[in-house]
Amino acid sequence: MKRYSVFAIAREAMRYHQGWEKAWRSPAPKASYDAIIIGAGGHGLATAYYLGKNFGITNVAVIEKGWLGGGNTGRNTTIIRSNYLQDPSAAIYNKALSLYEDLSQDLNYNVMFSPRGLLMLAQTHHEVRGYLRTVHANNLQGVKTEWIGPEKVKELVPIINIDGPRYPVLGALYQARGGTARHDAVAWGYARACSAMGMDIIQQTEVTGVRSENGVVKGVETTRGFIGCKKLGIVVAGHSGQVADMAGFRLPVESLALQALVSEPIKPCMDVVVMANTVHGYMSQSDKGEMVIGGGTDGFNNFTQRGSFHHIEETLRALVETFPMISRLKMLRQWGGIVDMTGDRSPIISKTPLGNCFINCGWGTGGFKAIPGSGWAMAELMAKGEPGPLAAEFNMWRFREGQFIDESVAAGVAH
Amino acid sequence: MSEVANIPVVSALGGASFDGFARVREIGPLGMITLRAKPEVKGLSAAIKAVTGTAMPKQRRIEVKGEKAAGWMSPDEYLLVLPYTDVKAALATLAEKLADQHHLAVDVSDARAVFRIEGDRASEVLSKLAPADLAALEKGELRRTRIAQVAGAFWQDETGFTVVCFRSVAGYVMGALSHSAQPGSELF
Amino acid sequence: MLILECPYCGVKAEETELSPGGEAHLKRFGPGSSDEDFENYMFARKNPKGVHFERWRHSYGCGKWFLAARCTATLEVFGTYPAQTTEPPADIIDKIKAKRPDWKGYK
Amino acid sequence: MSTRLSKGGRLIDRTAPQEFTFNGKRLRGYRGDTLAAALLANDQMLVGRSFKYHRPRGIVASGAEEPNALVNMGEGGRFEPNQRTTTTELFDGLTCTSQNHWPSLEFDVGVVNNYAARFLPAGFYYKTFIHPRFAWKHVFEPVVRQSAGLGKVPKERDADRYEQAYAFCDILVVGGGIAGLQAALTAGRAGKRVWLVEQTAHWGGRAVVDGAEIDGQPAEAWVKSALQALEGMANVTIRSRCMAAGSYDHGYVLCDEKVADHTPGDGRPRHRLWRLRAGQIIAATGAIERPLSFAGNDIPGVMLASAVRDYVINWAVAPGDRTVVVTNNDDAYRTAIALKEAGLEVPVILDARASVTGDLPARARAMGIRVEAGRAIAKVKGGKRVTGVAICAQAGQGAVLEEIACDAVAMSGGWSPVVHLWSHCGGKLKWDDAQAQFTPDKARPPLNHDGSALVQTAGCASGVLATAEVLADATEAAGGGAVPAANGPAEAALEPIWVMPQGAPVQLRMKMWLDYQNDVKVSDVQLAAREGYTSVEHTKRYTTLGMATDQGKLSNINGLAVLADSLSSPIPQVGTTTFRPPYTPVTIGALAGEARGEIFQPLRRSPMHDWHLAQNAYMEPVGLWQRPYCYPRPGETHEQAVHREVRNTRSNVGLLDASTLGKIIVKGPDAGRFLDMLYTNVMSNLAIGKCRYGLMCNEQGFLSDDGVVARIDEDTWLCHTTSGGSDRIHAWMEDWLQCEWWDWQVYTANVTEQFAQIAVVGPNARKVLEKLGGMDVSKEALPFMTWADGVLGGFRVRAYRISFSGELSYEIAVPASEGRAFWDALVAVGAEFGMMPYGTEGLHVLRAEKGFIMIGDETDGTVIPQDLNLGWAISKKKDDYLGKRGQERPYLASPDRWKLVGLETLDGSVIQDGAYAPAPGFNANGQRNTQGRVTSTYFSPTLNKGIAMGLVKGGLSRLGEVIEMTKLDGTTQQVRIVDPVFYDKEGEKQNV
Repeated sequence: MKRYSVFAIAREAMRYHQGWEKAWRSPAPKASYDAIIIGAGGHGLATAYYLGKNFGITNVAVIEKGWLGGGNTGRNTTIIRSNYLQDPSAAIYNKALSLYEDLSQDLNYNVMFSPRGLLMLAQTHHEVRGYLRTVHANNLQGVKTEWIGPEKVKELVPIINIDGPRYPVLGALYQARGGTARHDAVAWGYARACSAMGMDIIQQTEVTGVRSENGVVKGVETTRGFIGCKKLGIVVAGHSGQVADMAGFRLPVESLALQALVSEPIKPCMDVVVMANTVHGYMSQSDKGEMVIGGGTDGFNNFTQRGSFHHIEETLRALVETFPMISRLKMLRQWGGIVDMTGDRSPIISKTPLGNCFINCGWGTGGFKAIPGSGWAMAELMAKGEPGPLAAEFNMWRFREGQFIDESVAAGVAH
Repeated sequence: MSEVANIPVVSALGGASFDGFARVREIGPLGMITLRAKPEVKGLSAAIKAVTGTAMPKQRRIEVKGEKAAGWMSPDEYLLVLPYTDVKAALATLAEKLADQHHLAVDVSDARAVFRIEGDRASEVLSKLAPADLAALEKGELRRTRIAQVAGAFWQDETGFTVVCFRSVAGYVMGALSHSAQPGSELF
Repeated sequence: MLILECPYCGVKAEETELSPGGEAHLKRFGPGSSDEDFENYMFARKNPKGVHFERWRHSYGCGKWFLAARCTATLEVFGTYPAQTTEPPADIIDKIKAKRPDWKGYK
Repeated sequence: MSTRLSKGGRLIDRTAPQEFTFNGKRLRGYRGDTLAAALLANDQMLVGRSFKYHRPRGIVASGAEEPNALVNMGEGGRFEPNQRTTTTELFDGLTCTSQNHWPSLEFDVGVVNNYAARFLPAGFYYKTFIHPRFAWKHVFEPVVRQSAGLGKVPKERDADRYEQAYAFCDILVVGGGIAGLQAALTAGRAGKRVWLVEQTAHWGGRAVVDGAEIDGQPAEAWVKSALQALEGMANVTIRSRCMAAGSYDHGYVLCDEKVADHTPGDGRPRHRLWRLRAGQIIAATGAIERPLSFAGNDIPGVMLASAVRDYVINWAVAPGDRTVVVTNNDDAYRTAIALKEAGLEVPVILDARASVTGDLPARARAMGIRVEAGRAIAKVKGGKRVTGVAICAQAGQGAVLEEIACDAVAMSGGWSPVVHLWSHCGGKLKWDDAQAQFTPDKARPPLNHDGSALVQTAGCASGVLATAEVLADATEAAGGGAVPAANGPAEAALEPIWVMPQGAPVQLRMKMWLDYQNDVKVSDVQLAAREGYTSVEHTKRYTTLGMATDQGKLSNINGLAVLADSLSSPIPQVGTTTFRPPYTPVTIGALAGEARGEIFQPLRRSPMHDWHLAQNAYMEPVGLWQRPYCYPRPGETHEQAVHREVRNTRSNVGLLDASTLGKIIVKGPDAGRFLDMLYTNVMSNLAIGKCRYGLMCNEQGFLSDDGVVARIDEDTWLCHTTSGGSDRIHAWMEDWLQCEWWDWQVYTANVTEQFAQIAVVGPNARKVLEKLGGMDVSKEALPFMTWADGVLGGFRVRAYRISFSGELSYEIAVPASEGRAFWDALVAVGAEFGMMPYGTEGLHVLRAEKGFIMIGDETDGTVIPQDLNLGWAISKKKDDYLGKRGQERPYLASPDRWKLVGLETLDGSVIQDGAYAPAPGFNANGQRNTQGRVTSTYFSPTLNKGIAMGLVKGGLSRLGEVIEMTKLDGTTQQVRIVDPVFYDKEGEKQNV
């Protein structure tokens, strides 16, 4: 893999950029691999990357039915934070954040991680108490967050209206290390690095069945024939239920539509990410200048990648109230993704009833920010056959035992 | 004071009104009873007749007779409308007529706010707020739906619409109706 | 923005008049049930990409819960029916089978 | 130069001149102009700068597809960035400025990017700015952000208002061209309920410009009569200035009507967002002309051929004196003919096709216009304005054959149907080789709720271009009927031309723009393909092709054709990106609609709401209610007010508006049995006249609500819920009754708002009520945990002897209509007993002093009653209740669960909200172990020290133990585990 740098660009510019090599190969599948990952989204690619990097397992295929990074990785609002309340969540999201901080250098691909700071507004006294609880918890978890007052909020976000008659801003949970990254670049950077390690990323190939013998996985049937494997990782987000069905087990997962939108671009006016959970909206400004806006999920199962428009309206009403200046911006584009929600809205990184078959799913609305940590933990699980500490509590049997990892308790939503 | 005094009864907004391209006004207080019973309950039809003087309403209908009315709210719920001061007696009548039948009759007069929207363009005011096909609304049809962000019900007569919502959100509904009725914002 | 006809009041309600309530025809398991039965009752969901049976409440209308057969991939609605039943009615099953010959059937 | 012609202009009213300013310059136009037309009429071809390279940008198009001509418009509360001048109607007093430059439009420092363009290819961000780590955030990103963005940031609150409206129809026809009109006529005559919407202020679309003949009359006359016919149909509604932004599932279509954009400040709503529900949608949305990719095709003065003739015919504006026409089809000859007819020069028509036949070229030749076949533009000359073109052979590599001076270029690369509304809900496309365009695949339409086709296309949107075919297609889409006759010239086939000349070397391809706004060139797409970004979505995202404010209306097809060529794949195999709403950007204010300010959200008011406000109460939101948090007196802080209210309630008497508490009547022969399932304890054996505290859990076993239940009569109970819980719990009850136990005879009714409920609390409470006079409220007549109906002060009341404070307390319910009067009566008689109102925070302190739990504080959705030492409220005798099975799961039954305790600091200070109790050691993830947390913490004015409740591992078995609690500064403090009942442990005060 030729390294990317300003010098490489200058060199290539001299020959009109005719010499750039492919970011990743498009190989035909081999007969078998040590490990197959189904799903070339951020989580699947990161799993493959850390299998290679941390465990030296590089005889790996990542099989993708569409184009890599084409699911939720390429559809989310790119928020990154780790100020979660519950210990297992804080651990894995903070691991992810730490990895994000060095990811551009690690992958030699600029994922434009922008630690611009993230605010979660408290607009009721109940929310204030919930976020204070999070700050106390984060301090013990080694996650640096702070509570800031309304004046500081206004200083960080000059366009905000903190004196709204209905929901004045009473303060905010602030994570200075939080921010955004360029979502596509995360998938592309991992894909390029995986390919460089000799892994095969096989796009436009759909898994149609999972073959097993004596309760142990043997490989997958695909639209390009059978591909054998010693270990199988299912990392397919909204379609987890379908693939799990092929592998012979059921999941506590439902697939729902989540929507987002961007405005037309304007000059920089907001340097931080703002989440307002009382009114169900969050907003940041992309490097292009678009205001990137997200809201809540639909309540019914849906695989169309289209959501219900009233959620967009609810979000925009709330944001116009909080940021009156956006009223005369224009919505440029709205879209939806399919999120996989578990019974406690926390993910599953787990062994499964099928031997040597592992699953990573249920990230709901919080998937993007977890990608590096999720891949790290999943790679450890697949390599060792047992979960490491990051994944241990995210096993799929916790529901039976009642050991929930519930983030909604602290007035927080998951995005 | 141990005997019941004559307490002035106030509606949620004290009869607020707004004159736009249609006239919006809060009316009431009106007497309202929620009556829950299955339609096949013996004596139900007679009980309703005794209280409102109307027939038992069929699905989605409201039977109106003067100041009184009986509306179909769901397969086992009726809304009885009558003068505010008649409610006590009406409840007693229902209790008597349905004594041995499984039913529930409660006074909800104070839990509601009632509006009238009047004028040629009255339907345009509601068209802005309710996701209901008003052109397909028949006279005497009771439509339960959403009015902007709250639950509401309405029916139409010769001079306009009667709109019912919860009392606590009367101010919100008045605000939404007034915004919608502003001169210059006629739809057609 | 779905339209579902409420089987109780006959209103073709739009989605904002309704509240979704998840998978239909779940059998409740209470005290005395096995861990597995209880877990399945509480958490395991069919989540099919295709024909699905689900609960809706006509919350801004008559307040009644009803059930709907709907395709989660195209959002086509095959029918709605009252909630007081433990299985989808035969006419709806027949209608789905006619429209989706590949459908594996309810259960 | 571009200028106003002395004659013509079918849309302008020369008797109504309009003044406007552009970058401070005072300019003139006419009513009927678009802003773009008026700018061109004033020779303002340069209108902005591009996104990345800050290259000069001129007007390219005449409609919604315009990528360049965006301006900052208006001032103050009516300032709006990124206004598209081609769709903005001119009005007198309009002000606008150009965008994305510094210091001025003519001289922009950012253009340095243009000179470095070679070093800034597609995706260059991903390959550089990687080291050092901090540099992206602190150095590169701010620079990138500052140079990106387009319009300026609005500063003020929007001065306009917006509204929304619902409408219903059988058939919605989108597009007011001849296809749309014909479809609407056909459907209207068939008696359907029809809506017809058109995004501009005018009807007739292209046909009236292009001079088609319909039913033996000019298109203009036919359109007029069609409109008259439609206006005469009661079943047809027509709307201009109304853009169908998106089609959504089951026939939901958003239409943005620009009611008063052209008459700002006239008091009407600025926009109205129609939420149409259509049985079927007919998209008669026309087609958009494609640019051609030749070097310098972005220089101001290079325009779409159709736009050039729009400006000439509609607005009598000549974009140039000498216009070179370059094309791969016959249609562009119409432009040459129109220019010539307007007395303007057309030095040459460059037709990339090897042979040129057809009626229109023949006409052009007959008019004396030079037509060159097989020719292409090698390069456009000029900087901020076209000065000429260099001509080459299309078949070659760009060797210049001739240079021709000109000041405008009209280009046409063919037409792309506007299929957005077809595609939004999943309609599929197919590639039409002959026309080189994606057209709707009518075999795979988007589906309606019943499985039928939701959308039909009509006319050019279907991919047919000839007038007669357009009308036939539109008639068929609308169900069939009489088709008007139409005549037009025979047109020869176009030849797909994706790069001009076909063998252009990279030096030329680097100057061929695909996306004008985002600066994406042919070479960028080719680079993406070379680097493996071969999916069309990858290419789009890697190069930003089609991601500008025009969403690729001009660039997408050209870009994917270049991509297909690079991959040696057929175009249909490459496919398109997903079409997403809206069709053109929609103002966010319109999407928020009326929901602003006072009616942003429903605000629930209790009957005493106005009294609280008059008393200067500090209100807090509780769900959608607003409740008094406290009633500060002049000079008092909120904290001081709360302390005063608590002390007064403990020593005299307090008054609380408890109207928001949920009240649900449950009645029927099976009501007791039902409540026994709903609550953890037994309610069926509650005696008539008595009250009992109850807990409700969800099926998981977690505590979800609590409240006092009163038995009213033999088969009637009244259940109190929390303030936030009434609707949720009522729905919960109905869910079980309707869906699980539908054979049980139980009815419920939510009567929360029927009553004003007022708590009279404190040692003087009884005296206050006795002073009011009426029913016997003595301990004997109305003991603790009972209720009675009666009369107080002349009011019919129901009085409950229940207490959430530990004091002697009555909660008194009166009809809501009498609530305020009753409250006033209490206030009047209470004065002599020292009565003061108290708010929700006082309520919290009072209950915490008494060790009462609060749903939402002690519970958070993961707490079971057993955790809160509420085992006494869980029946051991019952086989079943909702939540019982869930509570039997191992983790919930574990002895290690954190349990409720009281907590006190050693020095009397207040424990911080949300504090955790660390335990020794760290877990496997390096996080500090914990053993508990605080759930409620207050300063107790009664005890004059901090008190708290919390959940701690081991619970009350650790009474007296001292543990650490965290502080926000990172330190900890010592706290002692104590009994959670801090005040009146024996309950003597409430039971007097």
